[in-house]
Amino acid sequence: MLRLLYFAWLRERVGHSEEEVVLPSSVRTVGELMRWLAARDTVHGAAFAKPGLIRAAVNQEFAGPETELSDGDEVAFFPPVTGG
Amino acid sequence: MLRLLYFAWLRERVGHSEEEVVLPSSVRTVGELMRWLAARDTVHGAAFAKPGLIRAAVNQEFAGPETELSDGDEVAFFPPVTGG
Amino acid sequence: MAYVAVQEADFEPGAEIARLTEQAGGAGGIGCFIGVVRGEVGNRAITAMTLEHYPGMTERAVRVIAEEAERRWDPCWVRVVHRVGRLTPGEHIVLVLAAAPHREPALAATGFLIDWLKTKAPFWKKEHFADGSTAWVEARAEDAKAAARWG
Amino acid sequence: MAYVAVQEADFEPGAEIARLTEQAGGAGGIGCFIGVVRGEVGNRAITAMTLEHYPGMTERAVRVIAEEAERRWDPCWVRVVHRVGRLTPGEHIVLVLAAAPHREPALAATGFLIDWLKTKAPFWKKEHFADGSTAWVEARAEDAKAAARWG
Repeated sequence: MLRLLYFAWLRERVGHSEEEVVLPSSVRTVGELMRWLAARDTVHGAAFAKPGLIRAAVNQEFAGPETELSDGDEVAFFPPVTGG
Repeated sequence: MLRLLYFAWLRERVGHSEEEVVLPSSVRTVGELMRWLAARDTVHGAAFAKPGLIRAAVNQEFAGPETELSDGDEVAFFPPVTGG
Repeated sequence: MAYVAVQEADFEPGAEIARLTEQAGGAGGIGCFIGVVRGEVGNRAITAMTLEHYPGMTERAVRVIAEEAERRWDPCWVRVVHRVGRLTPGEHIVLVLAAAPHREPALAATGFLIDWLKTKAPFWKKEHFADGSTAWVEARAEDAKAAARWG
Repeated sequence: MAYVAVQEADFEPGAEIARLTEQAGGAGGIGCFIGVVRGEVGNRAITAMTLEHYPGMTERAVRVIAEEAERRWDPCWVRVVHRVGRLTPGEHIVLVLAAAPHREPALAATGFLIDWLKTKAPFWKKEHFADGSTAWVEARAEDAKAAARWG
Protein backbone atom coordinates (compact mmCIF):
# COMPACT_ATOMS: atom_id res chain seq x y z
CA MET A 1 0.00 0.00 0.00
CA LEU A 2 1.16 3.53 -0.82
CA ARG A 3 0.13 6.88 0.58
CA LEU A 4 -0.34 9.44 -2.22
CA LEU A 5 -0.27 13.20 -1.68
CA TYR A 6 -1.20 15.92 -4.17
CA PHE A 7 -0.33 19.60 -4.04
CA ALA A 8 -1.29 22.85 -5.78
CA TRP A 9 -3.22 22.50 -9.05
CA LEU A 10 -2.72 18.74 -9.08
CA ARG A 11 -4.54 18.54 -5.74
CA GLU A 12 -7.34 20.69 -7.16
CA ARG A 13 -7.69 18.54 -10.28
CA VAL A 14 -7.57 15.23 -8.44
CA GLY A 15 -10.11 16.63 -6.00
CA HIS A 16 -8.39 15.61 -2.80
CA SER A 17 -5.02 16.00 -1.14
CA GLU A 18 -4.40 12.45 -0.07
CA GLU A 19 -5.38 8.85 -0.85
CA GLU A 20 -4.15 5.33 -0.28
CA VAL A 21 -3.65 2.89 -3.13
CA VAL A 22 -2.71 -0.75 -3.45
CA LEU A 23 -0.50 -1.27 -6.48
CA PRO A 24 -0.46 -4.20 -8.83
CA SER A 25 2.92 -5.90 -8.82
CA SER A 26 3.62 -4.57 -12.33
CA VAL A 27 3.91 -0.98 -10.96
CA ARG A 28 7.37 -0.61 -9.51
CA THR A 29 8.54 2.96 -10.25
CA VAL A 30 7.27 6.54 -9.99
CA GLY A 31 6.84 6.71 -13.78
CA GLU A 32 4.84 3.46 -13.83
CA LEU A 33 2.71 4.77 -10.96
CA MET A 34 1.91 7.96 -12.91
CA ARG A 35 0.84 5.96 -15.96
CA TRP A 36 -1.20 3.59 -13.79
CA LEU A 37 -2.95 6.51 -12.05
CA ALA A 38 -3.65 8.25 -15.38
CA ALA A 39 -5.31 5.08 -16.67
CA ARG A 40 -7.32 4.50 -13.50
CA ASP A 41 -10.19 6.95 -14.06
CA THR A 42 -11.00 10.11 -15.99
CA VAL A 43 -10.22 12.43 -13.05
CA HIS A 44 -6.70 11.08 -12.64
CA GLY A 45 -6.43 10.80 -16.40
CA ALA A 46 -7.07 14.53 -16.77
CA ALA A 47 -4.81 15.45 -13.83
CA PHE A 48 -1.91 13.39 -15.18
CA ALA A 49 -2.50 14.24 -18.86
CA LYS A 50 0.78 16.16 -19.11
CA PRO A 51 3.29 14.20 -17.02
CA GLY A 52 6.07 16.62 -18.08
CA LEU A 53 4.43 19.27 -15.87
CA ILE A 54 4.43 17.03 -12.81
CA ARG A 55 7.15 16.48 -10.25
CA ALA A 56 7.29 13.80 -7.58
CA ALA A 57 8.76 13.05 -4.18
CA VAL A 58 9.12 9.67 -2.50
CA ASN A 59 9.28 9.74 1.28
CA GLN A 60 9.78 13.51 1.13
CA GLU A 61 12.77 13.42 -1.22
CA PHE A 62 12.50 14.62 -4.82
CA ALA A 63 12.25 11.60 -7.12
CA GLY A 64 12.45 10.94 -10.85
CA PRO A 65 10.36 8.56 -12.97
CA GLU A 66 12.91 5.77 -12.44
CA THR A 67 12.74 5.95 -8.65
CA GLU A 68 11.61 2.59 -7.30
CA LEU A 69 8.71 2.23 -4.92
CA SER A 70 8.34 0.10 -1.80
CA ASP A 71 5.32 -0.86 0.20
CA GLY A 72 4.48 1.85 2.72
CA ASP A 73 6.09 4.70 0.75
CA GLU A 74 4.69 8.22 0.84
CA VAL A 75 4.56 9.46 -2.77
CA ALA A 76 3.74 13.08 -3.56
CA PHE A 77 2.87 14.62 -6.93
CA PHE A 78 2.93 18.36 -7.59
CA PRO A 79 3.79 21.02 -10.18
CA PRO A 80 7.28 22.56 -10.30
CA VAL A 81 7.83 24.52 -7.10
CA THR A 82 7.39 28.31 -6.98
CA GLY A 83 8.36 29.43 -3.49
CA GLY A 84 10.86 32.04 -2.41
CA MET B 1 44.66 80.92 -3.08
CA LEU B 2 43.72 77.27 -2.55
CA ARG B 3 42.25 75.48 0.42
CA LEU B 4 43.98 72.15 1.01
CA LEU B 5 42.46 69.28 3.00
CA TYR B 6 44.18 66.09 4.14
CA PHE B 7 42.57 62.84 5.30
CA ALA B 8 43.57 59.58 7.01
CA TRP B 9 47.31 58.83 7.16
CA LEU B 10 48.10 61.78 4.91
CA ARG B 11 46.50 64.08 7.48
CA GLU B 12 48.55 62.42 10.22
CA ARG B 13 51.82 62.76 8.28
CA VAL B 14 51.23 66.37 7.26
CA GLY B 15 50.26 67.11 10.86
CA HIS B 16 47.09 69.07 10.18
CA SER B 17 43.83 68.56 8.31
CA GLU B 18 43.68 71.85 6.48
CA GLU B 19 45.80 74.71 5.20
CA GLU B 20 45.67 77.55 2.71
CA VAL B 21 48.33 78.05 0.07
CA VAL B 22 49.10 80.64 -2.55
CA LEU B 23 50.41 78.98 -5.67
CA PRO B 24 53.10 80.24 -8.02
CA SER B 25 51.70 80.68 -11.52
CA SER B 26 53.71 77.68 -12.71
CA VAL B 27 51.49 75.30 -10.68
CA ARG B 28 48.34 74.72 -12.69
CA THR B 29 47.32 71.07 -12.16
CA VAL B 30 46.81 68.59 -9.30
CA GLY B 31 49.98 66.73 -10.28
CA GLU B 32 52.00 69.94 -10.29
CA LEU B 33 50.54 70.87 -6.90
CA MET B 34 51.62 67.51 -5.45
CA ARG B 35 55.17 67.98 -6.70
CA TRP B 36 55.25 71.58 -5.45
CA LEU B 37 54.00 70.52 -1.99
CA ALA B 38 56.53 67.65 -1.82
CA ALA B 39 59.33 70.10 -2.52
CA ARG B 40 58.08 72.71 -0.05
CA ASP B 41 59.39 71.23 3.21
CA THR B 42 60.48 67.89 4.69
CA VAL B 43 57.09 67.20 6.29
CA HIS B 44 55.22 67.52 2.99
CA GLY B 45 58.13 65.83 1.26
CA ALA B 46 57.71 62.75 3.44
CA ALA B 47 53.92 62.79 3.18
CA PHE B 48 53.98 63.01 -0.61
CA ALA B 49 56.97 60.68 -1.06
CA LYS B 50 54.86 58.06 -2.83
CA PRO B 51 52.38 59.97 -4.99
CA GLY B 52 51.05 56.69 -6.40
CA LEU B 53 49.45 56.01 -3.00
CA ILE B 54 47.65 59.36 -2.96
CA ARG B 55 44.28 60.27 -4.43
CA ALA B 56 42.85 63.76 -4.86
CA ALA B 57 39.57 65.61 -5.14
CA VAL B 58 38.99 69.14 -6.45
CA ASN B 59 35.89 70.87 -5.15
CA GLN B 60 34.67 67.54 -3.76
CA GLU B 61 34.94 65.61 -7.03
CA PHE B 62 37.61 62.95 -7.56
CA ALA B 63 40.40 64.40 -9.70
CA GLY B 64 43.42 63.06 -11.58
CA PRO B 65 46.91 64.61 -11.86
CA GLU B 66 45.88 66.44 -15.03
CA THR B 67 42.92 68.20 -13.42
CA GLU B 68 43.40 71.95 -13.68
CA LEU B 69 43.20 74.21 -10.66
CA SER B 70 41.53 77.59 -10.28
CA ASP B 71 41.85 80.21 -7.62
CA GLY B 72 39.55 79.43 -4.69
CA ASP B 73 39.44 75.67 -5.29
CA GLU B 74 39.17 73.20 -2.43
CA VAL B 75 41.74 70.47 -3.05
CA ALA B 76 41.79 67.32 -0.92
CA PHE B 77 44.51 64.65 -0.72
CA PHE B 78 43.96 61.23 0.81
CA PRO B 79 44.79 57.52 0.48
CA PRO B 80 42.56 55.20 -1.58
CA VAL B 81 39.18 55.00 0.14
CA THR B 82 38.27 52.05 2.39
CA GLY B 83 34.66 52.52 3.46
CA GLY B 84 31.71 50.20 3.17
CA MET C 1 23.83 25.76 12.85
CA ALA C 2 21.32 27.22 10.45
CA TYR C 3 17.99 28.41 11.78
CA VAL C 4 15.05 27.66 9.51
CA ALA C 5 11.33 28.20 10.01
CA VAL C 6 8.26 27.59 7.86
CA GLN C 7 5.38 29.45 9.44
CA GLU C 8 2.13 31.34 8.90
CA ALA C 9 3.16 34.14 11.25
CA ASP C 10 4.95 37.22 10.00
CA PHE C 11 8.58 37.84 10.94
CA GLU C 12 10.40 41.00 11.99
CA PRO C 13 13.46 41.53 9.79
CA GLY C 14 15.17 43.64 12.46
CA ALA C 15 14.73 40.99 15.16
CA GLU C 16 15.96 38.24 12.82
CA ILE C 17 19.02 40.29 11.83
CA ALA C 18 19.77 41.01 15.50
CA ARG C 19 19.59 37.29 16.36
CA LEU C 20 21.91 36.38 13.50
CA THR C 21 24.37 39.16 14.35
CA GLU C 22 24.58 37.91 17.92
CA GLN C 23 25.11 34.33 16.79
CA ALA C 24 27.66 35.17 14.06
CA GLY C 25 30.43 36.47 16.28
CA GLY C 26 33.11 36.72 13.60
CA ALA C 27 30.97 38.11 10.82
CA GLY C 28 31.93 41.30 9.02
CA GLY C 29 29.01 41.24 6.61
CA ILE C 30 25.38 40.20 6.58
CA GLY C 31 23.50 39.67 3.34
CA CYS C 32 19.73 39.65 3.33
CA PHE C 33 16.88 39.12 0.92
CA ILE C 34 13.22 39.72 1.73
CA GLY C 35 10.48 38.67 -0.66
CA VAL C 36 7.29 40.72 -0.54
CA VAL C 37 3.83 40.10 -2.08
CA ARG C 38 3.42 42.46 -5.01
CA GLY C 39 0.20 44.38 -5.60
CA GLU C 40 0.05 43.58 -9.28
CA VAL C 41 1.38 41.05 -11.74
CA GLY C 42 1.43 41.83 -15.45
CA ASN C 43 -0.79 44.88 -14.85
CA ARG C 44 -3.44 42.78 -13.09
CA ALA C 45 -4.21 43.83 -9.52
CA ILE C 46 -3.69 41.14 -6.90
CA THR C 47 -5.73 40.92 -3.72
CA ALA C 48 -3.90 38.01 -2.11
CA MET C 49 -1.41 35.21 -2.59
CA THR C 50 -1.76 31.76 -1.08
CA LEU C 51 1.38 29.81 -0.30
CA GLU C 52 0.91 26.06 -0.13
CA HIS C 53 3.62 23.73 1.10
CA TYR C 54 4.34 20.09 1.90
CA PRO C 55 4.47 19.89 5.69
CA GLY C 56 7.48 17.90 6.78
CA MET C 57 9.25 17.82 3.46
CA THR C 58 9.34 21.61 3.19
CA GLU C 59 11.11 22.12 6.51
CA ARG C 60 13.61 19.40 5.61
CA ALA C 61 14.27 20.82 2.15
CA VAL C 62 14.78 24.34 3.53
CA ARG C 63 17.17 23.00 6.16
CA VAL C 64 19.17 21.06 3.55
CA ILE C 65 19.52 24.26 1.48
CA ALA C 66 20.50 26.37 4.51
CA GLU C 67 23.10 23.84 5.63
CA GLU C 68 24.47 23.59 2.10
CA ALA C 69 25.08 27.35 2.16
CA GLU C 70 26.84 27.12 5.54
CA ARG C 71 29.01 24.32 4.17
CA ARG C 72 29.90 26.08 0.91
CA TRP C 73 30.82 29.41 2.48
CA ASP C 74 32.13 28.11 5.81
CA PRO C 75 32.29 30.03 8.11
CA CYS C 76 28.78 31.21 7.31
CA TRP C 77 25.69 31.65 9.49
CA VAL C 78 22.29 31.27 7.85
CA ARG C 79 18.74 32.13 8.88
CA VAL C 80 15.70 31.41 6.69
CA VAL C 81 12.05 32.14 7.50
CA HIS C 82 9.45 31.25 4.86
CA ARG C 83 5.78 32.01 5.34
CA VAL C 84 2.84 29.89 4.18
CA GLY C 85 -0.89 30.51 4.00
CA ARG C 86 -2.80 33.53 2.72
CA LEU C 87 -0.79 36.75 2.34
CA THR C 88 -1.83 40.17 1.07
CA PRO C 89 0.15 42.69 -1.00
CA GLY C 90 2.99 44.29 0.92
CA GLU C 91 3.30 41.34 3.31
CA HIS C 92 6.58 39.49 3.75
CA ILE C 93 6.91 36.10 2.05
CA VAL C 94 10.44 35.02 2.84
CA LEU C 95 13.52 36.20 4.68
CA VAL C 96 17.00 34.91 3.89
CA LEU C 97 20.01 35.97 5.96
CA ALA C 98 23.64 34.96 5.54
CA ALA C 99 26.48 36.26 7.69
CA ALA C 100 30.14 35.71 6.82
CA PRO C 101 33.53 37.29 7.53
CA HIS C 102 33.36 39.39 4.33
CA ARG C 103 30.72 40.75 1.99
CA GLU C 104 31.51 38.49 -0.97
CA PRO C 105 30.56 35.21 0.76
CA ALA C 106 27.66 36.88 2.61
CA LEU C 107 26.09 38.15 -0.61
CA ALA C 108 26.93 35.01 -2.58
CA ALA C 109 25.31 32.81 0.07
CA THR C 110 22.25 35.10 0.08
CA GLY C 111 21.85 34.75 -3.69
CA PHE C 112 22.39 31.00 -3.52
CA LEU C 113 19.79 30.58 -0.76
CA ILE C 114 17.02 32.42 -2.55
CA ASP C 115 17.83 30.80 -5.90
CA TRP C 116 17.69 27.31 -4.40
CA LEU C 117 14.63 28.06 -2.26
CA LYS C 118 12.78 29.07 -5.40
CA THR C 119 13.57 25.81 -7.21
CA LYS C 120 14.29 23.13 -4.60
CA ALA C 121 11.82 23.63 -1.76
CA PRO C 122 8.20 22.47 -2.05
CA PHE C 123 6.21 25.71 -1.96
CA TRP C 124 3.53 26.68 -4.47
CA LYS C 125 2.10 30.16 -4.96
CA LYS C 126 -1.44 30.91 -6.05
CA GLU C 127 -2.39 34.43 -7.03
CA HIS C 128 -5.85 35.82 -6.30
CA PHE C 129 -6.76 38.60 -8.72
CA ALA C 130 -9.03 41.57 -8.11
CA ASP C 131 -11.53 40.20 -10.67
CA GLY C 132 -12.04 37.09 -8.54
CA SER C 133 -10.00 34.70 -10.68
CA THR C 134 -7.02 32.76 -9.40
CA ALA C 135 -3.95 31.27 -11.00
CA TRP C 136 -1.12 29.05 -9.82
CA VAL C 137 2.19 30.80 -10.44
CA GLU C 138 4.20 28.95 -13.08
CA ALA C 139 7.84 28.10 -12.51
CA ARG C 140 10.09 30.45 -14.49
CA ALA C 141 12.89 29.17 -16.74
CA GLU C 142 15.05 32.05 -15.41
CA ASP C 143 14.71 30.67 -11.90
CA ALA C 144 15.92 27.23 -12.97
CA LYS C 145 18.84 28.92 -14.75
CA ALA C 146 19.67 31.04 -11.70
CA ALA C 147 19.63 27.94 -9.49
CA ALA C 148 21.81 26.03 -11.96
CA ARG C 149 24.58 28.65 -11.58
CA TRP C 150 25.31 27.12 -8.20
CA GLY C 151 25.71 23.57 -9.52
CA MET D 1 14.39 59.20 -4.55
CA ALA D 2 17.23 57.52 -2.75
CA TYR D 3 17.65 58.13 0.97
CA VAL D 4 21.25 58.48 2.09
CA ALA D 5 22.73 59.32 5.47
CA VAL D 6 26.26 59.64 6.82
CA GLN D 7 26.06 59.69 10.59
CA GLU D 8 27.72 58.79 13.89
CA ALA D 9 24.51 57.33 15.30
CA ASP D 10 23.66 53.67 14.93
CA PHE D 11 20.77 52.59 12.71
CA GLU D 12 18.06 49.99 13.22
CA PRO D 13 17.99 47.60 10.24
CA GLY D 14 14.35 46.69 10.90
CA ALA D 15 13.21 50.31 10.95
CA GLU D 16 15.16 51.10 7.77
CA ILE D 17 13.71 48.06 5.99
CA ALA D 18 10.20 49.04 7.10
CA ARG D 19 10.66 52.58 5.75
CA LEU D 20 11.91 51.29 2.41
CA THR D 21 9.13 48.71 2.13
CA GLU D 22 6.55 51.43 2.68
CA GLN D 23 8.16 53.68 0.08
CA ALA D 24 8.69 50.93 -2.53
CA GLY D 25 5.06 50.13 -3.26
CA GLY D 26 5.66 47.89 -6.25
CA ALA D 27 8.62 45.98 -4.90
CA GLY D 28 8.62 42.19 -4.73
CA GLY D 29 12.14 41.90 -3.37
CA ILE D 30 14.43 43.76 -1.02
CA GLY D 31 18.15 43.15 -0.99
CA CYS D 32 20.21 44.23 1.98
CA PHE D 33 23.81 44.30 3.08
CA ILE D 34 25.00 45.22 6.56
CA GLY D 35 28.67 45.69 7.33
CA VAL D 36 29.75 44.96 10.90
CA VAL D 37 33.01 45.70 12.76
CA ARG D 38 34.89 42.42 13.17
CA GLY D 39 36.57 41.47 16.42
CA GLU D 40 39.78 40.37 14.80
CA VAL D 41 41.73 40.90 11.61
CA GLY D 42 44.40 38.41 10.58
CA ASN D 43 44.28 36.82 14.07
CA ARG D 44 44.91 40.17 15.76
CA ALA D 45 42.22 41.26 18.20
CA ILE D 46 40.62 44.62 17.44
CA THR D 47 39.29 46.94 20.12
CA ALA D 48 37.82 49.60 17.84
CA MET D 49 37.63 50.97 14.33
CA THR D 50 37.61 54.67 13.48
CA LEU D 51 35.83 55.76 10.33
CA GLU D 52 37.01 59.07 8.94
CA HIS D 53 35.19 60.84 6.11
CA TYR D 54 35.21 64.03 4.06
CA PRO D 55 32.19 66.02 5.25
CA GLY D 56 30.24 67.33 2.31
CA MET D 57 31.95 65.28 -0.36
CA THR D 58 31.04 61.99 1.32
CA GLU D 59 27.30 62.69 1.39
CA ARG D 60 27.43 63.79 -2.24
CA ALA D 61 29.41 60.74 -3.34
CA VAL D 62 27.05 58.37 -1.53
CA ARG D 63 24.05 60.09 -3.10
CA VAL D 64 25.58 59.83 -6.58
CA ILE D 65 26.12 56.09 -6.07
CA ALA D 66 22.61 55.55 -4.70
CA GLU D 67 21.01 57.44 -7.57
CA GLU D 68 23.14 55.54 -10.08
CA ALA D 69 21.69 52.28 -8.69
CA GLU D 70 18.14 53.65 -8.95
CA ARG D 71 18.81 54.67 -12.54
CA ARG D 72 20.43 51.37 -13.59
CA TRP D 73 17.75 49.13 -12.11
CA ASP D 74 14.76 51.46 -12.57
CA PRO D 75 12.33 50.95 -10.88
CA CYS D 76 14.53 50.57 -7.83
CA TRP D 77 14.36 52.16 -4.38
CA VAL D 78 17.61 52.64 -2.47
CA ARG D 79 18.48 53.44 1.13
CA VAL D 80 22.07 53.80 2.38
CA VAL D 81 23.20 54.64 5.91
CA HIS D 82 26.95 54.81 6.55
CA ARG D 83 28.36 55.46 10.00
CA VAL D 84 31.46 57.48 10.87
CA GLY D 85 33.46 57.92 14.07
CA ARG D 86 34.64 55.35 16.56
CA LEU D 87 32.96 51.94 16.41
CA THR D 88 33.58 48.80 18.44
CA PRO D 89 33.43 45.13 17.34
CA GLY D 90 29.92 43.95 16.58
CA GLU D 91 28.69 47.47 15.78
CA HIS D 92 27.09 48.27 12.45
CA ILE D 93 29.21 50.16 9.90
CA VAL D 94 26.97 50.44 6.87
CA LEU D 95 23.48 49.48 5.70
CA VAL D 96 22.60 49.19 2.03
CA LEU D 97 19.04 48.47 0.92
CA ALA D 98 17.67 48.07 -2.60
CA ALA D 99 14.05 47.23 -3.41
CA ALA D 100 12.92 46.24 -6.89
CA PRO D 101 10.07 44.32 -8.53
CA HIS D 102 12.10 41.08 -8.56
CA ARG D 103 15.00 39.55 -6.68
CA GLU D 104 17.55 39.76 -9.50
CA PRO D 105 17.61 43.59 -9.72
CA ALA D 106 17.25 43.92 -5.93
CA LEU D 107 20.29 41.74 -5.24
CA ALA D 108 22.29 43.14 -8.17
CA ALA D 109 21.69 46.70 -6.98
CA THR D 110 22.69 45.68 -3.44
CA GLY D 111 25.98 44.24 -4.70
CA PHE D 112 26.62 47.27 -6.90
CA LEU D 113 25.97 49.69 -4.02
CA ILE D 114 28.36 48.08 -1.59
CA ASP D 115 31.04 47.55 -4.26
CA TRP D 116 30.92 51.21 -5.30
CA LEU D 117 30.65 52.51 -1.71
CA LYS D 118 33.87 50.66 -0.94
CA THR D 119 35.79 52.25 -3.80
CA LYS D 120 34.09 55.52 -4.73
CA ALA D 121 33.03 57.19 -1.47
CA PRO D 122 35.57 59.04 0.71
CA PHE D 123 35.66 56.97 3.89
CA TRP D 124 38.82 55.69 5.57
CA LYS D 125 39.03 53.00 8.21
CA LYS D 126 41.59 52.84 10.98
CA GLU D 127 41.90 49.72 13.08
CA HIS D 128 42.82 49.91 16.78
CA PHE D 129 44.43 46.69 17.95
CA ALA D 130 44.34 45.19 21.42
CA ASP D 131 48.10 45.77 21.79
CA GLY D 132 47.58 49.54 21.47
CA SER D 133 48.84 49.88 17.91
CA THR D 134 46.75 51.26 15.07
CA ALA D 135 46.76 50.84 11.31
CA TRP D 136 44.93 52.45 8.43
CA VAL D 137 43.14 49.77 6.43
CA GLU D 138 44.65 49.43 2.96
CA ALA D 139 42.46 49.39 -0.12
CA ARG D 140 42.14 45.84 -1.47
CA ALA D 141 42.76 45.01 -5.12
CA GLU D 142 39.73 42.67 -4.95
CA ASP D 143 37.53 45.62 -4.05
CA ALA D 144 38.69 47.58 -7.10
CA LYS D 145 38.04 44.50 -9.23
CA ALA D 146 34.58 44.00 -7.73
CA ALA D 147 33.71 47.65 -8.40
CA ALA D 148 35.02 47.43 -11.96
CA ARG D 149 32.49 44.67 -12.73
CA TRP D 150 29.84 47.37 -12.82
CA GLY D 151 31.70 49.54 -15.32
